[in-house]
Amino acid sequence: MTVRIQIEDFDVGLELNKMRLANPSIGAVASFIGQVRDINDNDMVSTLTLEHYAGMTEKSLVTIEAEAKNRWQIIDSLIIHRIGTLQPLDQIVFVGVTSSHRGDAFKACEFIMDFLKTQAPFWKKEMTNAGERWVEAKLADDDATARWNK
Amino acid sequence: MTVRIQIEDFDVGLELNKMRLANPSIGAVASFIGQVRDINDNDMVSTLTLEHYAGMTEKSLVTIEAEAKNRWQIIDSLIIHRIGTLQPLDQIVFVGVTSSHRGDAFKACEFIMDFLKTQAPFWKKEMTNAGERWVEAKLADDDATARWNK
Amino acid sequence: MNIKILYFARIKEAVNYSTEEIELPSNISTITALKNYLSLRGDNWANLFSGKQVIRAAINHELVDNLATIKAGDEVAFFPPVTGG
Amino acid sequence: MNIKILYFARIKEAVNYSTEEIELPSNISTITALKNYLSLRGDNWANLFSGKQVIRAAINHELVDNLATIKAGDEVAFFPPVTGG
Repeated sequence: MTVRIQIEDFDVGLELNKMRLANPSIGAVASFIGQVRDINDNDMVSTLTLEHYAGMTEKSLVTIEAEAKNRWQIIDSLIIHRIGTLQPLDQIVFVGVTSSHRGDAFKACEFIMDFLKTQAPFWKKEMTNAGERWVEAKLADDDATARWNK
Repeated sequence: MTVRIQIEDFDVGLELNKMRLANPSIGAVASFIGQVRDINDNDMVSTLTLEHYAGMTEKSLVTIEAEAKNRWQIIDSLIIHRIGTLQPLDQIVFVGVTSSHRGDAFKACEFIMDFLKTQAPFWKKEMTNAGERWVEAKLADDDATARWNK
Repeated sequence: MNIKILYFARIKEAVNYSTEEIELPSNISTITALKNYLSLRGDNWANLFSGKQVIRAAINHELVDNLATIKAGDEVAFFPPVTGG
Repeated sequence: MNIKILYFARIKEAVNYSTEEIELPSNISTITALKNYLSLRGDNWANLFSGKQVIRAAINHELVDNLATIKAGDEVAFFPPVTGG
């Protein structure tokens, strides 16, 4: 149950190895990497800048991890989210979940990503060939969050 | 759309980096690692030996990947499965899926794992403190496969 | 009462403020009342809080709705729908 | 007709065979008929194919059911439910 907000890049191989070797009852590791795409809404993206609400971000992500742990049998989870200015192919976010069983690991990992997308206070501004603009929130992300309602 | 059956271990960080950097329209990478647990059915596991049906294994995994690509918008997928004798904490299987969007990547990755579990011809024999025994197939895995029926 | 207000992203740019501490009149005790109070500052503020665009509010790092109560010493934040991940 | 038969895992151990090529009588043309034919080899074979345990069959690397037709040159495989991953 760890949250890291950082400017620097992260090493997914290193993080996954640390997570999976932490406990011999781990049988399953589900993980997700989000990265900057070169094209968004049909325009070429040159940079993406991430702003966040320090303090609230960490609190909201810890709450999401706790809810995932409450719903599924997971052993540990890790969320890393970058802030600052990124370029296409740069990593933005990593979510890793360990569990004895794959179903729990997969569900918890997707749950954390869906809630991170709609609850954690990050905002993206992109510089494109059509100018600088704030990325708009997507209804599809609200729908993805809503389907987890018990 | 790659399948590798091998005795050697694999480097998840390397594989994920290659996959995510292959195409700048990739925004999402979902992945799964399965590893040997120290305890199965209440007995301590010392080794796990994987046998497979060479030829049919590759064919069945390629078919599963093709079906995933048919159902979701994915850019690429990679399945690595080890054979031979492994120990607790050893990696058994890796599945990685790249896509523009996370929902497709998550679903395709979990779909591939669920079908691999019930369709690909691998068999596990474990050496435990209670003796050597073949691992029994689980009904829960059949259920996990069945829920994908359209 | 004294509160702190934070603005983020598009909203920070619209009002050209990121953080302020203000002394609120005692009758301003909900998010709605605070939005109406801030709208008196000028057209850009009034336009921002007119309801035409979705604005989220948080009190002390928790998402809240418009009826939430503000207390002395609270940290209130206004921001657009989030777009992380 | 001539076919190849492969046995895996628990089944390979039960019959003590991993691969064989055999000449089938012309009336043996389905998986069920092949199982019955092999059961004549002795108790361990009869017991294996008695239906008490689940046995999967494949022809030329494709999972098939008991009614599937066997042709000359086919590679038939018998194995327990799979447990990879």
